[in-house]
Amino acid sequence: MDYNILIGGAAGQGVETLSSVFEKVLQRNGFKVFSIRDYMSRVRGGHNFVQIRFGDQELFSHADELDGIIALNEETVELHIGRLKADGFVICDKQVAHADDRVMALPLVEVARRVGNARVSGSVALGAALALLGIPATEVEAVYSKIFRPDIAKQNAEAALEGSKLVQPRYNLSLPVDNLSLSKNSLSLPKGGESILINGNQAIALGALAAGCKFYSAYPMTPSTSIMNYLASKMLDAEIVVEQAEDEIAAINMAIGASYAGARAMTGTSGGGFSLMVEGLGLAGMLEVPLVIAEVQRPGPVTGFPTRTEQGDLKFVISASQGEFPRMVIAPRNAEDAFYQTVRAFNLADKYQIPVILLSDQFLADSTVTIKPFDFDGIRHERYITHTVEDKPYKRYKITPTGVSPRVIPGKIPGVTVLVDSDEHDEYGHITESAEVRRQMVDKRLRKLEYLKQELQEPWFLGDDDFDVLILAWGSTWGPLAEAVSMLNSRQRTRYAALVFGDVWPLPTKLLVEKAKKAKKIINVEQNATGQLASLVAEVAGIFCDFSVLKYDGRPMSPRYIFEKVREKE
Amino acid sequence: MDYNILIGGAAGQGVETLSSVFEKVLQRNGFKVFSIRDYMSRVRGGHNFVQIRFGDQELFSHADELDGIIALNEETVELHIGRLKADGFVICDKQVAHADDRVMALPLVEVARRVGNARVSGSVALGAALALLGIPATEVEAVYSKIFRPDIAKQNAEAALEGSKLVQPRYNLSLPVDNLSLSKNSLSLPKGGESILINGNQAIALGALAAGCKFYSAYPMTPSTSIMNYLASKMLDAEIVVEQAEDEIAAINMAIGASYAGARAMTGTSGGGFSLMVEGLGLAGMLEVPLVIAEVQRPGPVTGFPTRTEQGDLKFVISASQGEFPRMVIAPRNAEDAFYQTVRAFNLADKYQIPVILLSDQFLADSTVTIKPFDFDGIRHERYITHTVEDKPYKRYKITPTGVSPRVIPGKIPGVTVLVDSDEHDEYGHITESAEVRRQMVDKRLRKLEYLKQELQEPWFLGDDDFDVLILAWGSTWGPLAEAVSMLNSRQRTRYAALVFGDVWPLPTKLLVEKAKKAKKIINVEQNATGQLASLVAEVAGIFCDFSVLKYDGRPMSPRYIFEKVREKE
Amino acid sequence: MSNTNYVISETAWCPGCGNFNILEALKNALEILGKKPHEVLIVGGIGQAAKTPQYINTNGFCGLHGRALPAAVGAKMVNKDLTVIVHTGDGDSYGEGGNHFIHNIRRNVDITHFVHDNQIYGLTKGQASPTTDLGHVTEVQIAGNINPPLNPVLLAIALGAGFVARAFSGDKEHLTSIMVEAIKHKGYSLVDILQPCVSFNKVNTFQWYSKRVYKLDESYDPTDKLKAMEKAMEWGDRIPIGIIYREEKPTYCDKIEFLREGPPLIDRPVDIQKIKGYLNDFI
Amino acid sequence: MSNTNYVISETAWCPGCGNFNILEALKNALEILGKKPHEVLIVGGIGQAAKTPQYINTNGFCGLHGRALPAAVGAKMVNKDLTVIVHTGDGDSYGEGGNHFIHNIRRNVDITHFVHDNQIYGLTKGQASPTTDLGHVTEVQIAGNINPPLNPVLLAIALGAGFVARAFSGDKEHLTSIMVEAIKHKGYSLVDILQPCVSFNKVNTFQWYSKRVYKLDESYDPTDKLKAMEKAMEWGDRIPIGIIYREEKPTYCDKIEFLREGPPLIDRPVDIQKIKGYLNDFI
Ligand SMILES: Cc1ncc(C[n+]2csc(CCOP(=O)(O)OP(=O)(O)O)c2C)c(N)n1
Ligand SMILES: Cc1ncc(C[n+]2csc(CCOP(=O)(O)OP(=O)(O)O)c2C)c(N)n1
Ligand code: SF4
Ligand code: SF4
Ligand SMILES: [Mg+2]
Ligand SMILES: [Mg+2]
Repeated sequence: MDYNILIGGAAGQGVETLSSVFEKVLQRNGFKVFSIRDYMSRVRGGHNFVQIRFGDQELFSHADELDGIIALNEETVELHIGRLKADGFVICDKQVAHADDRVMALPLVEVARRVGNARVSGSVALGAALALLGIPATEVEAVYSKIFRPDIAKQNAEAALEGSKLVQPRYNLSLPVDNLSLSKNSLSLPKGGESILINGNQAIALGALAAGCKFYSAYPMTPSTSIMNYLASKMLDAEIVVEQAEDEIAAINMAIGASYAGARAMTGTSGGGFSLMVEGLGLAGMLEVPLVIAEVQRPGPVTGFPTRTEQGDLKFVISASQGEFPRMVIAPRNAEDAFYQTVRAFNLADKYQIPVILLSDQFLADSTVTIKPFDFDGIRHERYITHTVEDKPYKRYKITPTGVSPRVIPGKIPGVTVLVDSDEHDEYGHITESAEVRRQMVDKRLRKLEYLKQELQEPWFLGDDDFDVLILAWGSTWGPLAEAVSMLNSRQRTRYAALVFGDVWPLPTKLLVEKAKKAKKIINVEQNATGQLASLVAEVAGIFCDFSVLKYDGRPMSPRYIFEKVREKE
Repeated sequence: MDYNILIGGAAGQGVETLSSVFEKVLQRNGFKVFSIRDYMSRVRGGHNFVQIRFGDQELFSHADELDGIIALNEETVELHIGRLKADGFVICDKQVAHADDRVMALPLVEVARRVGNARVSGSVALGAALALLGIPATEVEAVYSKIFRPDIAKQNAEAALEGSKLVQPRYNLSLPVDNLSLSKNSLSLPKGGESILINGNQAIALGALAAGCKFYSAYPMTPSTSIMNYLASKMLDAEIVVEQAEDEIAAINMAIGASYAGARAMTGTSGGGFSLMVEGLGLAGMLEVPLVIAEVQRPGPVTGFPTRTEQGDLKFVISASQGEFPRMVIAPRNAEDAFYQTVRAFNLADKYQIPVILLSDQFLADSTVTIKPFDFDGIRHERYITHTVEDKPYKRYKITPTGVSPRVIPGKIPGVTVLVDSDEHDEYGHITESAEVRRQMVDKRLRKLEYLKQELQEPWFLGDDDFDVLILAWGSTWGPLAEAVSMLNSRQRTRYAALVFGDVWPLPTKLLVEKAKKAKKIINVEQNATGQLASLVAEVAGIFCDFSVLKYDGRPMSPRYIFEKVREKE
Repeated sequence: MSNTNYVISETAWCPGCGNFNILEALKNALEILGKKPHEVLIVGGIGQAAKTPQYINTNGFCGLHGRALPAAVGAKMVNKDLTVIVHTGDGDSYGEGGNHFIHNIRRNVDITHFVHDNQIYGLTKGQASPTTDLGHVTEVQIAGNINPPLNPVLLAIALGAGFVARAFSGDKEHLTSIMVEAIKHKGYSLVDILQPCVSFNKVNTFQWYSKRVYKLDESYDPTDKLKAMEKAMEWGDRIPIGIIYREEKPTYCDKIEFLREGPPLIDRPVDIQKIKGYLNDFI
Repeated sequence: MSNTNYVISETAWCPGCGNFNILEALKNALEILGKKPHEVLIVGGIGQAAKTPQYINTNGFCGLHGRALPAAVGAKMVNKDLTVIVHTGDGDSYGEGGNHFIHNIRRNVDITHFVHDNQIYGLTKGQASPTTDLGHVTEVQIAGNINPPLNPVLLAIALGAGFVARAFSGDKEHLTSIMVEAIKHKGYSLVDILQPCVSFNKVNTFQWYSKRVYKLDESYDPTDKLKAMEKAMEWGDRIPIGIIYREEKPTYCDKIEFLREGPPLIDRPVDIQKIKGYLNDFI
């Protein structure tokens, strides 16, 4: 059982606040939530909406069909009523013109004014919606007090209460909530505490903090900025430097400087900023300085669609920067994965002394989901730092069987100095012109890539072993795809299975080869126009897809979209 | 018949000047010449050398074995005598210690002093070498007067004359020179005029001028700088803006601005600068502004080996920048190809309104070769510019079957304005948020890539149709490979053929598929460590190489190197 | 010619934003100068201000964040007949684009640079820009901005710009007249335009600026560089607006004969026989 | 502790180059300050000057062309115990790296920036740099440099740097003393060091500089900003060397309590239970 409510309006009308209150109330009532955000690259006007899907089972994706619409303006009704179920509802102000009997035109603004502030009309609508759905409004006030100052919180709560009186319950969606596993933990979590409601960027930011990241430098860029925002909010408490750089080039070079000096360091951006970091990426590769970079994709080329989603940068990030050096690229598949992969990224960056890129996207970055709280107890910080030195002078680039050289932090061992150089260098970090040393150093660096392969995580497998068609995907399409595969298989016809890659470079091929052998047909499902995973798979494993399901209009694929497109080709 | 002379010394000792005089004298005596330059990333000291190979047949590559060494210091003898043939010679000053009877220790400095300037001792050596080889010194004075002011030229010529008296002729290499085809042309060329002596960068620069390039902005970076230098030397005469930018980001954005405004525009750099141009590359792609970029590769990552050679940036340039857009990448195979491909690059950039990258490398950039003068009469400038507009307002991004929209130059049609935008835009260039328009625009841009495929030039085929093993290569390895294939086939054993790609993106596959089918074995020969062409071929054509011959020590592959490495695997 | 030449499409700006006045002033200035739409090129980077080319019917180039200046000078160098104007934000001009700002002042190409200086990153929702006041709290500068703002007017004068002015979007007439002078100036001209951002800058509001700005009058001599630098440093309770520094100097194109004389570069045919003659360099 | 702590390997510099004296002065300054090799980090970009970290036994970081400053401040922010010194060229600092120059002055991290200003791009063989004099002919600037040089000293003062000096590689003792002061200064300090490039700058030679430089004496007051800007503009027949401007102001780390107090950031353990508590934000 799940429901799907859309909240829409112009930028500046408070869609975002209203939605996050709604989500939190749902969460605290024990529901599982999955919401997506569709907004325009502007501050006022235009049209923004959030789709909040909730139910009693875990949700991995949004859906197209709507059970309800909360419309803060007329445009919202027009734009979305086509997707409303026959028995769905629309809540809007009575000023809004309509000719559909599913529309409930309520005196939202009037009530808000009565409460004392016309601007809380959204909360009136919220109260009405909750009442209609039969969801207890008990948590509303608590949520408001978490985000507003007391007087404003009170006003909004009152508005919600008044709103609830405008309608009769039509659904009865209250859930019995009791298994508050977390509250038994050291934390004192209120009701609903068995889940956290988090988006992909917050999960990355929290992962970075959990990994002991002490330095984050970035330049604002949608949709990556909220990583910086969350980290900044913890700057003083967690004692992490969060520095807004003058440009992305500075951002990455600062982070490399900080990492060289011994801090776990990270930068984040979207494709355009990453373009400017390309030389810095190579610097981390050549200096063998650990670095974590979050690249939160949006549709390109260049400025493209700043607030929308795409998986268009895969081939770019795996081959960015001149010359050849090891790097790792991980595409988190959901918020939980984003957290743990971020921690893993820091550990692998340190272990192999390489840059690790977290390749996320706007869909994952901005969609919120309820998941079980992250397990902090399993987190290990492995720094791979040496405190004693055998060779004098110290060989920063000592040739070793794995290619990884013992790392000393500058200033930490009296008498030992650490020299790094972006020119080709010898074991001491001194510039060389020698052909022989060059060969050894290239081999050393590339050997790390070979050893890195032992760390690779095979893609997630969806479906049963007994399948006809294999679907290949990566990153955030996991959610919609998981549901699409269930939908496809529930028909008892062609049987589908899927591999969803998280580690995309180096690309793990064991499971891929194994499953591809059994497949009668292979389909790649990607949020881009050229099928970048498919060409990577062709290159690396010699496996060719039979056809592609691609979407590149900036809007995320829904389970139904994938279902339809795949079925078309059956 | 060919000879191979090495001229070596410390940076600042005049190796470069001496070598270019030697080359010119050889050229004017009717020889075919091929020289490579091996220098260090420093201004004084260290060790630099030039290897001048010459003969009566066209030469495409350098060779390893030496017939003679002109050593400006002792180190040169030590470093290179191991490669000297048993009957070879070394010319050096008598101060140089030696214990090899091939060494001719001459009073070079003494003679130079006698002529009046100790610094012309190199010219004394030159005179001696020419005399030894039996090459008439007649052109020496003319060449000096072309590069020096009269008094210095005279002094050097005299030094050469005196030098010639120090030795007895051992060879007799004078050639009958008469077919001065070019001098019958409008130009008045002296003896030897049937050939030009040019390097890869000069060929690109001259190609740009021939294509009508009117704007070149760049930031200095070895080994691309000599493109800017040559263009700057013609700036006033050819009326081309040559602007040194504050950084590479400015360089590419200036060029895009100039091209938008209607000039043929170009920028040039090496891998590090290209890293900084990545966002600009995408801008040209998104705005659909024609642009030519020369990327002259050197070994990476990052600073790497600034003055040496590698083919390490193939995958980088074909996938650089966020999002998906059409581009073309051409890897010139020799100086002649570099010239014509540059002209072609400008024409294709204009025709498809895309960025075109010329992917060269230090080996091609700095090696000089005698070739027949370029054919200027066949050069056409196709601008594909519209002077009338049907739609009002003008649709800069009109959707068309080929994806190419009629291009108006701003300011040229009264009442018509031209709007371009790096955000996703509609046909007028206005920002859009529409999913439908987005889809259409992505399709439009990618359609250009499809149409572009009709322009592709198949790779050059070396060898006979009747082969066992197929070698795949790209760009400047063509020269050494051509000779290596002859060497391999002259043994009358396994028969070899090769495909050498010039157009590398999009990759033409017709000939590749055809030849690969016949091959018993496929080998890729590349100047990099990971076999980037091989993976591109795997990705695009599903063809996998059986083994690789790779070199990544910054020194170019010689024919013999390829021969040996291939033979090892027979 | 009337204002209606510069058709405006619906903007994505917030109601009350200072950008509207700047756009109006620009249109008025172009009208006063008698420019036709196709003779003008407006170049923007990325940001709210940088959307200006979208909202006026002239030639328009919205390039990359921070990179408006290089594109603008490239266009001007090859077509000197175009009136080239850059409209972009403080973040774009002084942050991401800082290096181009410095060096294009040195080049002195005849373009005009209007910076919509709202002392904030508008489009990305309110982070500190290089001109944000000390102590200004944002979601990133959670404890208040700790980096002293740079003074673009002082910087431009120090770097040798020949026309440096400050204006305020709230005084459209004054702004228009400064714009007219700036466009007329031969060479690079900078106008730093104080512009309230009603959505993200709650510190430097319309009132904040209105209370502080005062117009430089006749008694002020904008040709004394040292005095101008002193004047440029005035900020806080009283902020001078007007032309702070002015000096005629040869432009980039003046210094290169083939650009100075004759038709724009893009109108000259290629003399292929001349180029062919360069083969002589290689024999 | 003796000079021999800072072992030098063979350099790739030209005989007679001004860089040698700068390197010597640096070693002397470090010795005077009693710094041990492992306590010092020298950061360079790419260029001849930027090779300095290669030739001295301290911690060394040769990064990217133009990007020495961001790497240096990143390192200092996380380990305030390191003495962080940037050695790099005029092209690197003011050309490719111009944007970082501007904005790191604003940050005022406690690092020292020594620019080997040979008014030319040395390593790439002699193109004009941002400080090349007008009219200087090179292979690219074939008709002479047409872009007026930027004045780094003036610029730094205008941007609010707290320690700005000019020195001359030809006067090693004076240079050493300025270096000592610069390193001791709390916050960002700039020393623009005039350095002859014997190979590519045949205009601004050792003689050229020697004839022109003069030392500022006691009578000069380096705390008056406007006067300092005036002094900074002196260039041509007479070029002042010495500390042009000086002002104590809080550094970046001073302004952030957790950086100001306690051990360097890299020495602090991660409190995982505290981080776990942040889960509360999501319920
Ligand atoms: C390379 C790159 N980095 C970051 C961004 C994101 N971005 C867009 S506009 C902007 C700042 C805008 O501030 P400003 O230039 O002051 O303009 P305003 O919106 O205030 O008018 C940023 C950081 C981008 N588009 N490109
Ligand atoms: C991104 C990038 N662009 C260009 C270069 C080439 N490059 C190396 S050093 C240099 C200029 C050096 O000049 P300067 O900084 O003044 O140092 P100097 O050699 O004069 O000491 C340039 C342009 C590079 N290494 N990286
Ligand atoms: S966010 Fe600020 S600058 Fe942007 S349109 Fe709104 S008010 Fe104007
Ligand atoms: S080129 Fe100039 S700066 Fe470089 S080492 Fe030689 S003299 Fe010094
Ligand atoms: Mg702004
Ligand atoms: Mg220099």
